[in-house]
Amino acid sequence: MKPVNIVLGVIGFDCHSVGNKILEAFFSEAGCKVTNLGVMVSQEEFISAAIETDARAIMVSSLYGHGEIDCAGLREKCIEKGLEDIILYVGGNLVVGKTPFAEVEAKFLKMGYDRVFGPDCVLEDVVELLKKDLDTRLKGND
Amino acid sequence: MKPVNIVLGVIGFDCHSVGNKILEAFFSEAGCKVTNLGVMVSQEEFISAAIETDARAIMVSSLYGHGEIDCAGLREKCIEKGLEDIILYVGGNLVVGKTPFAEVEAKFLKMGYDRVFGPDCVLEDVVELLKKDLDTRLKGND
Amino acid sequence: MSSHMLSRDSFNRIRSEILETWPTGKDLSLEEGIEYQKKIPTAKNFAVAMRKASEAGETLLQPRAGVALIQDHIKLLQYLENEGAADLLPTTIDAYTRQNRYQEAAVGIEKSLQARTSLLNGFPAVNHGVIGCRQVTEAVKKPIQVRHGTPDARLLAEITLAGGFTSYEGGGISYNIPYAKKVPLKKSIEDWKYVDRLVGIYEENGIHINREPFGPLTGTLVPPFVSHVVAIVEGILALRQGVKSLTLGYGQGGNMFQDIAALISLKSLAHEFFKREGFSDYELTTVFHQWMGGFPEDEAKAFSVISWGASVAVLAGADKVIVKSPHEAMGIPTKEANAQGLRCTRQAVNMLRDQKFPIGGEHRKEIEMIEREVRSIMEAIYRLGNGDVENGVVAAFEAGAMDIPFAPSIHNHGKILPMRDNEGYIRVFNKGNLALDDEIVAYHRARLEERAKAENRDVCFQMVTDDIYAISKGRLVGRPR
Amino acid sequence: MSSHMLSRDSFNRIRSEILETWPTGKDLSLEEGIEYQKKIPTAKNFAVAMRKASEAGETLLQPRAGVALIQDHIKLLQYLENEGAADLLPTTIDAYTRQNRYQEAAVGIEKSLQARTSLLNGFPAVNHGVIGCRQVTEAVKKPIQVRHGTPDARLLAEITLAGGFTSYEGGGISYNIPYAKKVPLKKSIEDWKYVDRLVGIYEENGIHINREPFGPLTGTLVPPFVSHVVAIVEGILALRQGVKSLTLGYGQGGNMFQDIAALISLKSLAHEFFKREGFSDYELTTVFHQWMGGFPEDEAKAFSVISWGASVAVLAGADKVIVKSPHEAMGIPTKEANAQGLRCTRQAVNMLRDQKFPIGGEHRKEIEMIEREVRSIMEAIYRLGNGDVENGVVAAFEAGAMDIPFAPSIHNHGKILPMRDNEGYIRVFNKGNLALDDEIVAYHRARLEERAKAENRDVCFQMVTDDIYAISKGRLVGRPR
Ligand code: B12
Ligand code: B12
Repeated sequence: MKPVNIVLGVIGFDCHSVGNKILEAFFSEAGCKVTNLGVMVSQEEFISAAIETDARAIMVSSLYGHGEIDCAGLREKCIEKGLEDIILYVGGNLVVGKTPFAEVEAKFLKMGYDRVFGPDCVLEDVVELLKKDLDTRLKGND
Repeated sequence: MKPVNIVLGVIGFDCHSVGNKILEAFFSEAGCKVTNLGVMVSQEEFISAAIETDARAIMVSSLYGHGEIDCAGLREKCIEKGLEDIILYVGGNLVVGKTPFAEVEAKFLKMGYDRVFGPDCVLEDVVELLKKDLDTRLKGND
Repeated sequence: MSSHMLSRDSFNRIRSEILETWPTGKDLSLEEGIEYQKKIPTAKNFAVAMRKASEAGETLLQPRAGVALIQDHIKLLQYLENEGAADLLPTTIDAYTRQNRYQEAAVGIEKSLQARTSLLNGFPAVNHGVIGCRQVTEAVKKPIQVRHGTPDARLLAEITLAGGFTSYEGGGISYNIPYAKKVPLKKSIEDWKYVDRLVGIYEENGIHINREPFGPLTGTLVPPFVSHVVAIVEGILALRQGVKSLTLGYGQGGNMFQDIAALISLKSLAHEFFKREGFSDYELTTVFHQWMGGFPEDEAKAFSVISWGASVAVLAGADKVIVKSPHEAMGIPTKEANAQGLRCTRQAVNMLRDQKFPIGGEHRKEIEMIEREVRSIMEAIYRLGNGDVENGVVAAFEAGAMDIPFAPSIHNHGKILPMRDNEGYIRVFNKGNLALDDEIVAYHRARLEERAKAENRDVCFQMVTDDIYAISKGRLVGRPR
Repeated sequence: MSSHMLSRDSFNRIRSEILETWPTGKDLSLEEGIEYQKKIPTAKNFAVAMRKASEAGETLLQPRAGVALIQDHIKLLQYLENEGAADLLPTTIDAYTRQNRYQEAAVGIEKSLQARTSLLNGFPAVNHGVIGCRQVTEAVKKPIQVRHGTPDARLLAEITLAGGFTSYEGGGISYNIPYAKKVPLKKSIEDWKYVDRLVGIYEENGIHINREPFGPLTGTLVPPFVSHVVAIVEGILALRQGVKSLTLGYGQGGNMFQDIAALISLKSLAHEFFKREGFSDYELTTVFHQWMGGFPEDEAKAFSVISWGASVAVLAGADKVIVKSPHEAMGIPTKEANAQGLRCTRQAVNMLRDQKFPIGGEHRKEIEMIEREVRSIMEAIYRLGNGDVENGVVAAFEAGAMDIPFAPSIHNHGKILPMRDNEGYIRVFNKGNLALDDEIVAYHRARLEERAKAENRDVCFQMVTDDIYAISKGRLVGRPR
């Protein structure tokens, strides 16, 4: 993968920092230039960081259950700020309570996220998907 | 309870002896005269023992799962041998596999057992029911 | 009865008789069985798997499972090796076959076909014959064993070994006293001599077959020394017939320290007596059975019992653990429940495999206690048998010098009453005629008095009943209600 | 910042400010709260329950639970005390309230009403106010505690104590470093001084309120000495403000021997430092948290982790165990799943409660190791604070002499890297600036080299990652894949 800028962070008032540290290490290893905003990141902070670093993708984590509230509207705000093309991934324990993944996925796809991941996702697969999505966007831009 | 003769045993080729020993101790304590045939008792042995001891009730155990096969026909054989009035109780893990108790109960009631008990039955309650059933039969005989 | 290796002549004479007892035995060729076994890949050999586990310090997982029909049984086993990740597979035999009631088993197969579900509590291997067994053993990837409870298991052994099974559970005592009512011990031991000799013949032909005496007996408050004596005696009898791969078993008692002491002493005591009998060419491994008594009905609680058993198995260094399911209290588990038991166990085994359990002084004492108890009974057996274990053990059961608690057999005295002490160790409350010296008995008594004092009641029979129900009612020691 | 008891004047000044921060705080009367608490029956007092458990050698069970709406929350708690047989109840506070975002919490309540299910991850006690809290605490029979993760928990404390809760979790370090990003440690410690003083005032008025510093911190590979130091420091700070009932916590590490050593040393070390600070009039109890790191998704495996945690809690002699559910890896548990966790735990606790764990020589060594580590850091804290713990701990975090692994706070150095040794003990791989003497560090390193050798790789960062995933992937030590 060509070095690509991505922004990473845990949204809302979520303090779960372990997965975030692992994601940073993993995506860096995989060749991304990672801007890790850490935990407790607002939608605004994600967007400014993406603009500043000219990022191609934002990786949103939400573990603590408030994902449904915290993640809504990010796509719209991105478009507003001119990030029409940015890839939005979201992952973690996205809703309150054990819920069939298909339901969760549908909910977040509808919110405008490109891909949705459960806590059990295999990071190697995520990188593959990211490469694919980056390629598609590039072609789309041609 | 007035001393009443009962016959106890584990039907078929079932070797589970622990519950049987406990039932013997319990019913004796509760004032029954218990003829305990132990494990691996055939229908014929139950009936002869009941006739010999002039028993008012037969307590059949089946733990090992073949209850459905082993217990069928006992009521008919009792009637054949002149034990029209005898009380038949059956208890244990009566069928193969975890099954809702209502289903199991229906099956064995249909076979002609007066009462059906799961492995979790409270023995104190069983004695109460036995007293009640003995009373009813007595009155019925008047 | 003789305490030597069964001669080939006697073997052949018996063989021709027993093969006649059911059509599937007819024309069974031992040679063809041996040739067939030679083609089974080493990775599927049970004896090899046990040895390797022991060398690597691993604990292998094995469930129990068996249903009436071949295709269903195959699906069940494949599910357990794929979804359950079992290391070793079983084929549990139904209770009619165990009593040689092949006719009833046939009815069970018939009714199961009609009901579209198994009405038998196991796989009727004799009825399905060698061809049926081979369908099963060929359909799985893992080593596979016959698990049953058959006093006369000769035909079953002939058919299943020719059918590709590479391990066979049971023994002349452990598959009689807890499993039968009227079979004389002399007879079952004689019949198992045949089974062991059959395994010996396979061994002589280069086929490694694992043999596993059934450790837990009645599964109910069995003091370690009782099951150890049976395991050691059956081990000796098996080795005499040429068995080479032996797995001795022990059923979880519930107190962790006693259980660990039991498993450690089982191995050292077995070596001690095998050596005394002049054996040195054998492979000895151990198996730990998760709680074999009454289970709690609630599945969350059952999981706890399963996990605890798995933990102790690993801490005790067992080479294999036999796994229960969350359905245990209710009925034969579905394949899903069985796999849940396996996954719960796997988690515990893997979390604990690297943790070393150092044996301290307190603990050493319990090991020595078990050693004394076992030696005390074994000496009585040798004495009663004029130096011969086989004659001795029969005489010991007759005299009650050896006695198994709560067993159904009329050939067992049934006078021994076990009970838990204040910490949950299984002790002897009533020794009956058990050949235990007075010092040992006094020690047990003292420990029981401790409990009685703590519970403010006398040592009494009610305690035994309370102890029997304890685990299923959610604790270890049956305290007054 | 001062290391003395907050004066009543300062307390009152702060009080009037913080009560203004949300409408439900307005006009809150401390006197009325105290009067209300006086009417709560002793059987529902948390501090009393903890003391009694400790005296009787029992281990009490407590789940975590909290939902957005009052009625649902009551139903949940009643279910846990009836179906789950919990000994102690929680009220887990939602994450908006924890960050004092009462406006967001209000939105969460609104959305939960609409969705007819809780969209908040806890009970927003501030929004529900004293009246709401009293509805909850009056609806249950068991002692009930506030469990949260709030750096500034002053308003929450005022409302919940007046609302009838008799125990309050948290502390200035343990509810900041693992739970917040930018809150200065000085500030959170100062704010918790207020909370402790509030509890002290209740105590002075005859109301016994239990305080529980949060033991597990980030729940991820926390070496015992790290959480012990936090627990001891927070204990001292609480005692200074007049707290009398203290429960110190520890989160399961995974190696049974290290965990038992940790719980034993936690108590003795706490007494040692409390004495050094001149305290003698307090009740000290302990709480053991079942595995606080990533759980396996499979419920059968999760049950195994739960049961194992329960077992170690009992063997370690914890007075309380915090219970997880089989849903842990996925989401906030349903009430049914939560009760399953309780029943699984109860079974383990009851099976093990009578079993005594003798501490052998090997084991004694680990206890001494933890003692050395804790004393080493505590000395640094005293040194950096010129004899004062409060100033010292702030300075120690600033200097990295004290450091919590994987924490989100920017006021934590985050240089320390823990890792499991070959037997699963948590050791320090990279000590950062941690105030550990060279001998200790060398010992840790040697144990890690053992593992590296066994795994045929160098001691490396990958091991840390492997260890983080290990339990959720079904083992303890993250061996190479
Ligand atoms: C110990 C045990 C054994 C021991 C028995 C030793 C012995 N000789 O007693 C051994 C290991 C030998 C054994 C063998 C087998 N067992 Co078994 N065994 C158990 C176990 C774990 C406990 C039984 C026990 O002793 N409970 C304690 C006593 C006090 O309770 P109880 O027996 O249930 O009896 C009480 C009640 O049922 C009730 N009750 C019983 N009868 C009656 C009658 C009346 C009228 C009334 C009112 C009440 C009543 O009152 C009793 C006293 O409280 C149970 C599972 C469990 N319960 O946890 C399986 C279980 C009974 N066994 C089972 C099976 C299948 C077998 C085998 C066929 C092997 C196999 N395929 O797995 C063989 C049997 C071979 C044969 N020929 O019978 C199954 C039965 C399955 C089913 N029904 O679907 C069970 C349920 C396990 C399982 N889930 O698979 N077993
Ligand atoms: C450790 C832990 C804590 C620690 C966190 C310490 C810290 N600062 O990190 C403490 C104890 C402090 C804590 C607190 C809380 N926690 Co917590 N916690 C956990 C726990 C046990 C493990 C999390 C963890 O570290 N996992 C290991 C890492 C490596 O995995 P991960 O976080 O899942 O991240 C991976 C994947 O999710 C994925 N991923 C994550 N994000 C993204 C994004 C993208 C784009 C992709 C591709 C992948 C991806 O990749 C990551 C790396 O592999 C989980 C349950 C579990 N998983 O077992 C609960 C859990 C996450 N916590 C939970 C809750 C609710 C809380 C609290 C609100 C308290 C409460 N009410 O119970 C507070 C949070 C307060 C706050 N302000 O945030 C809930 C969330 C419930 C829900 N969603 O329904 C969980 C699921 C537990 C539960 N079942 O109730 N927690």
